[in-house]
Amino acid sequence: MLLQVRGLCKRFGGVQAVRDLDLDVGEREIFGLLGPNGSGKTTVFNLVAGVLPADAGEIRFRGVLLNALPPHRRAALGVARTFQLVRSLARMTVTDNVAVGRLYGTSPARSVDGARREAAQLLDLVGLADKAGLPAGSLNLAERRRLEVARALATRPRLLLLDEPFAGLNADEVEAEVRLFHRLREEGLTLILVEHNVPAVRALCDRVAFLNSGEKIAEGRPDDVLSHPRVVEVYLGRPGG
Amino acid sequence: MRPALLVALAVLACALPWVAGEAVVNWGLLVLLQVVVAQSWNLLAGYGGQVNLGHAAFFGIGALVTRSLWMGGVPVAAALAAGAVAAAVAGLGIGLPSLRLRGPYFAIGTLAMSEILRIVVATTLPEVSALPADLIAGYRLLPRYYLVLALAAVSTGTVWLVARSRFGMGLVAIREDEWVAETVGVDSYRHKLAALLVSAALAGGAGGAFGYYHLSFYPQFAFSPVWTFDAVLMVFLGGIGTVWGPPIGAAFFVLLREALALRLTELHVLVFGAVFVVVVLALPGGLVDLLGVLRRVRGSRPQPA
Amino acid sequence: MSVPVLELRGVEAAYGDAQVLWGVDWRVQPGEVVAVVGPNGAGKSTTLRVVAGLLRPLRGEVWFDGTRIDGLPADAVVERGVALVPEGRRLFAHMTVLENLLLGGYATRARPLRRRTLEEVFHLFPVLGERSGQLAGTLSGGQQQMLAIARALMSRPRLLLLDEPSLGLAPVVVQQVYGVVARIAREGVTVVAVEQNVYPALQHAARGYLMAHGRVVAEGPAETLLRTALVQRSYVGG
Amino acid sequence: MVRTAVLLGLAVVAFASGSGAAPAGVVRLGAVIPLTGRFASGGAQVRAGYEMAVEDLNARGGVRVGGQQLRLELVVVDDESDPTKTVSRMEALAQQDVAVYLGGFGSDLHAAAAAVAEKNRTPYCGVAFALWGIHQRGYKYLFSPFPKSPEMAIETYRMLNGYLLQDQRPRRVAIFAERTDWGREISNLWSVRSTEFGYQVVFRGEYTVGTRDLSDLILRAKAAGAELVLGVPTPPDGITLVRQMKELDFNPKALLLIRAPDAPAWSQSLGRDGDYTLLMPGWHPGVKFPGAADLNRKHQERFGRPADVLVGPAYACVQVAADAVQRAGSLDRERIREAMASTSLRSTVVGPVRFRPDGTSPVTTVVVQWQAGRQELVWPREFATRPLAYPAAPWRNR
Amino acid sequence: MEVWLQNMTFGALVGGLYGLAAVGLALVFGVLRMLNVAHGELIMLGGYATFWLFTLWRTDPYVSLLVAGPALFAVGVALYEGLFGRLVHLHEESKIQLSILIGFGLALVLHASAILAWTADERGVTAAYAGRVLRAGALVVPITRLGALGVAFAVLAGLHLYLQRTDAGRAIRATAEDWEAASLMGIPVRRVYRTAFALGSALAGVAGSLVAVSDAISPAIGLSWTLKALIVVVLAGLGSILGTFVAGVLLGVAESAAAFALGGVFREVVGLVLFVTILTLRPQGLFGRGL
Repeated sequence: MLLQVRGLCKRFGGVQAVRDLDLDVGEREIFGLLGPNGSGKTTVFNLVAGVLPADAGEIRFRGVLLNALPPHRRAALGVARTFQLVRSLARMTVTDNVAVGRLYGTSPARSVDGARREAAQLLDLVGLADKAGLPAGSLNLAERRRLEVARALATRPRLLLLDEPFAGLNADEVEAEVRLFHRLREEGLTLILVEHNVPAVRALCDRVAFLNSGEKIAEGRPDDVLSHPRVVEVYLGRPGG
Repeated sequence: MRPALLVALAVLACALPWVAGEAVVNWGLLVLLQVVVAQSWNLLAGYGGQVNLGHAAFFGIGALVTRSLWMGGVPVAAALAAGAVAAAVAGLGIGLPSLRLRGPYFAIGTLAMSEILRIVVATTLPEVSALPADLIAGYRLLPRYYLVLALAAVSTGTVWLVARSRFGMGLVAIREDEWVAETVGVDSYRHKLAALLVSAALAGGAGGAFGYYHLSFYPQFAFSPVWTFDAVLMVFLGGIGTVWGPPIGAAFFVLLREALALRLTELHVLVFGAVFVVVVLALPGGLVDLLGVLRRVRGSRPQPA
Repeated sequence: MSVPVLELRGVEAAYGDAQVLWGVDWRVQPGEVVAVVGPNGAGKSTTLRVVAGLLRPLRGEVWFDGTRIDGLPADAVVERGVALVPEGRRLFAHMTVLENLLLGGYATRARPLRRRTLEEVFHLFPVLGERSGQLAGTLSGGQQQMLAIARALMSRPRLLLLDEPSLGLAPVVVQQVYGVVARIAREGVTVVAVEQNVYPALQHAARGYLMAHGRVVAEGPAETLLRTALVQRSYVGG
Repeated sequence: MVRTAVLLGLAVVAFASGSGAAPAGVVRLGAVIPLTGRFASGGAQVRAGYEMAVEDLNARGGVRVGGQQLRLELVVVDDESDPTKTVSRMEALAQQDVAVYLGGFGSDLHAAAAAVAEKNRTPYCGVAFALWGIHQRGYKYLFSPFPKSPEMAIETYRMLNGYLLQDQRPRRVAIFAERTDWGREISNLWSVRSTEFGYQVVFRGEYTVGTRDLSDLILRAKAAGAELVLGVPTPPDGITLVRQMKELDFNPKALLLIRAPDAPAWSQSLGRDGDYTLLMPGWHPGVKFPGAADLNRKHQERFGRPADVLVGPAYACVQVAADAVQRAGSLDRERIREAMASTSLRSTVVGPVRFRPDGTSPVTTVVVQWQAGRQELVWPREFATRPLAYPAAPWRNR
Repeated sequence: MEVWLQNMTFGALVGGLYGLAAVGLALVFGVLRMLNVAHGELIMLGGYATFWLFTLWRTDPYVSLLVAGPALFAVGVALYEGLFGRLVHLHEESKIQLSILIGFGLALVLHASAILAWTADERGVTAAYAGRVLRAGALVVPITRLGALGVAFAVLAGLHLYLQRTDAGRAIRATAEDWEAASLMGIPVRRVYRTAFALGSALAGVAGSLVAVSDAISPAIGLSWTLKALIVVVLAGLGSILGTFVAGVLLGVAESAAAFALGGVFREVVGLVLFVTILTLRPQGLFGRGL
């Protein structure tokens, strides 16, 4: 198993955001985390990426216990992420946003110039090559989402956590992203994504887990989970939505 | 900045003592000293995004240690190095707790710590630190000037290098968004601490040079928050997070003030304040923008037929 | 046709150097519920910001109820009877529900009637009455959206602009929100709702605009527009 | 943009066109004085003294150097109460052929300035600082016709014993020392000298300059039964001290504060509570030295009151400098220094002036007292404009 | 024990002034996101207003508050229209930066002008009743200082009520939280900015009057008051008017206790150490809700 989560708990004040969660994600898997707003999906990401400390439970990545490691150490081990509300380094250029990732992460580039060259290739991959010299703050939302993916990829991760990668994208853009994620998996990456976009999840994920109020209520193949009666009840509100 | 211009400036700076009188060299020294203080502050604030309002503490420690050692007979180079190291150690002492604070809390927290240091120094060392008559008899401005010139070059070079390095990219990433920086693998705490240490060491060097330069001052004076505030003003005025903004800001700040002081006995502070406000409103991006403006004006001028 | 309550003629707008609207034309008749749909970056929210006075257009005209309002500051637009429920709701999180509502009725034209409006709003949203002393930031997402709409109603608008009212809400809650919108419309308030998700918006609107790349690319009855949108494959439905 | 470029251009031009060497026929005196910042109130008095002295001397034909009558020219530069600026501005003056430096105000600034003068081998005449320690560093160019701490400490007790019978004297002494080198110096001297005049220091407390609450010192001194309070507060600290003494109902028989009550604003700020306060400002317009009456008259014309207490010593500084230049017979700074060291003036506005090897001068140390809102000279007795008012009335009876 | 109590009482009285000096700064920063480093100079102007009213017409210093406050309100309006208002359209970081620079220049201009206008002498106002005390057992409470504390408290309570209970006050709070949303409520944001800036200045004026009564004023006092106010603002944390006042009082008490226990020279050190300690334990300040 690449990522192994056992008995994970997180509480904010009086709210139990994640409750006794177990997850297993294998190498080169694309795994989806579903659930209504406030079900704890993003909190799981924050716990795995290390920006929040867990109250209880274990997170193991390739057998290494992550719990006590700060986020940058996890990044060096190969955990990368994007953010639900996109966060770009606004006053750095698009190239440098990616180059930073290349200079840190699992196998850092030797020089800044080298990192920038490699960044240019990644920008090609996500289709931002023509914006390379602009400050990241001037991009629109969809472009910034792609920039985030490029930046995460630049760290040469083994596990990529994608927080609502399709939010705000149109059909063509979603399709392009889906193709990109398939390609990344072929190159050996494991992906975990939090997503509302049901068709995209169906098209992309090997397995999904469904969270409600911090608890996992279903896990399995997307079609099975999405037709699970409790899932239908809490999430879709009406059948076939 | 254009290399030719840079070389011209360097030649001018090196030749200054041979073409100008003592007073002009003295102004040059003050400008360069402020360049070091401003650059060292700029490194942490402009690149790392950490507004340190306790910078004077490092300057003061550098001045205190260097001067005590030097007046005690240690060669000035060694004393200066000791001063810079002492300032860096103080940076560690101040940085370890305070770098966990964010934004304005870091700013005011560091201000408070440097004020603590200033009051302690004022209390324990109230005696003036004046050079004895025999040292004054052998005092020469020239080595002081070149020392400060070298420090200004080193500090500006450091900022230039940092701006182009992996370390600098990491720092800027932290400035822009610390969470993001962490998640791509930047150890933000160590980066900030390293930047703080370099910043402190440079400020300590500046303080050491001040201790070597000044004939007679009260030790607490080198800890005055005014050193910090001047640095902040010069960096903001010149252009924060740029390599050339702080030197331009320092030159403008020091020279305009001195020029006015010699010409307008009563009104110079008033006029300086007013000119300062006008310049800030006219160039909100910093004096460094003026370089761009001049370049554009030159570029757009029609060529004579 | 009668005088439109809102009319945009060739509106162009930019953020800094980047132009995002390239000649937008809208005509909204009194009492209509109009949906504006389109992918992200189409300029829907920007158009609303122009109407509300948060952004000054580069070119073009905005007419409200027969007077030109482009270039007026936001507070003056509110005084004329236009209320915007902004994207992300933008509640005053550290203030109570009641305070948020009172601020909604800050406009001079609404203030004398504030007590009465408040009663009406509490009638429309009973949950807000129950929680009037609670800090707005502690409400649930759906309640926050209700409060945002209620706050806008406090200014007694004749035109209500909604920016992404269903964003981030579970489908059940979206139904509730649009139920309220329908009731508001029945009271005679004209409603323009901007949505990325075609279904909820077009289900509840009679007519709509489809925008893309800073322009209106299609307009018409909701049914037709829904098909157009799907044919143009601008969406994968939610 | 254009406006800014023009402004910057003007600044550069203004800077480049620096005023150069002194014109012929002029003896230039350079004074770096705090006119802004925390020492500005003292600086203003010093400046007035210099200006009036230069006017008077020029009206009498200036100074005679090598058979030529030269006019005195005073160049005043503000140092903003900042010792780094003192240094740079003194260097700028050095470039302008200054024959003699005149000092500013405040020991920080004097310390910096005296060292620059020493380095530039230019005689420096400064008043308005009582710090004795600075004279013990072997400086050759530093001269100060102003009473120093050792004299002040002795005269404090001499004055009391001169006025009061054995059984009236305020024997129990409290010293409130500000934490500065001067505060320490004089508080040690007050302690050391107390026993030989029959006094006992019952409380010594230190505080930092600029404090807003001195109640801890006052309460302790009161508890120790102090009858005489001595201190060297800055003006704001002095005002705070008097107010809090009143509030805490601490009524020593005598209160002597050096520096804070010097300013005419003292009684304006404190009203009757400022009365009875003793001070040792270094000079008083009531002294009957030659020229003092004249100075008072002119000061009255210009400022509406007799000369302030620092105006006299500053005036004397110019007298000393002019005399030294005249005797040197040249504008050579070394020769002026030699001449100044051998000064023997019998008639300045501060009385006879000659210098000891350390640059201090045995000038008359006066004690002044605020009485009915006026500064009255009470010591030495032969000049006294009023006798000592003692004991101080309790606060509530004023 | 009584001496301790006496000492603490003095500390609290001084601290009330710290709190009042800080509130104006906090209000301006909270609403406009501008740091007016010339705040201390505005305090100085308030002090001179009271001083001259007292000197020329024997106006009671507590009455002169009614002049100093409105006068500084007008000064605030002028400063906003002439200088600070030009920054409101900038984004937050530039706004803070440029407001510091403008405040610095302004502080120099005000300092130099004050010297030209009124000389650099230290001044104070001593009313006929100054120095009188109330007694509670062995404890003495000077009435001028008690009055200062009372006025400070009354002004702040009034401000608190204004901000909590009136439409104009709520508009200020709403603007502080989200100016764009506020403008969508029909709140004229620029007018609110101007009002808030002028209110901050008026509070400085009132503080200045009280400084003239219980402390001393001179053209040079600005920086030290700005620094003190800054520390109190951060100690309290943003977002609470009364919290700022309480933090000021606490700082005053802590300083006095320190001075008494450890000697006068440690007064400010202990205040600062306390400050740093609280900051590391509670980074959002004593009463703040974080930034």
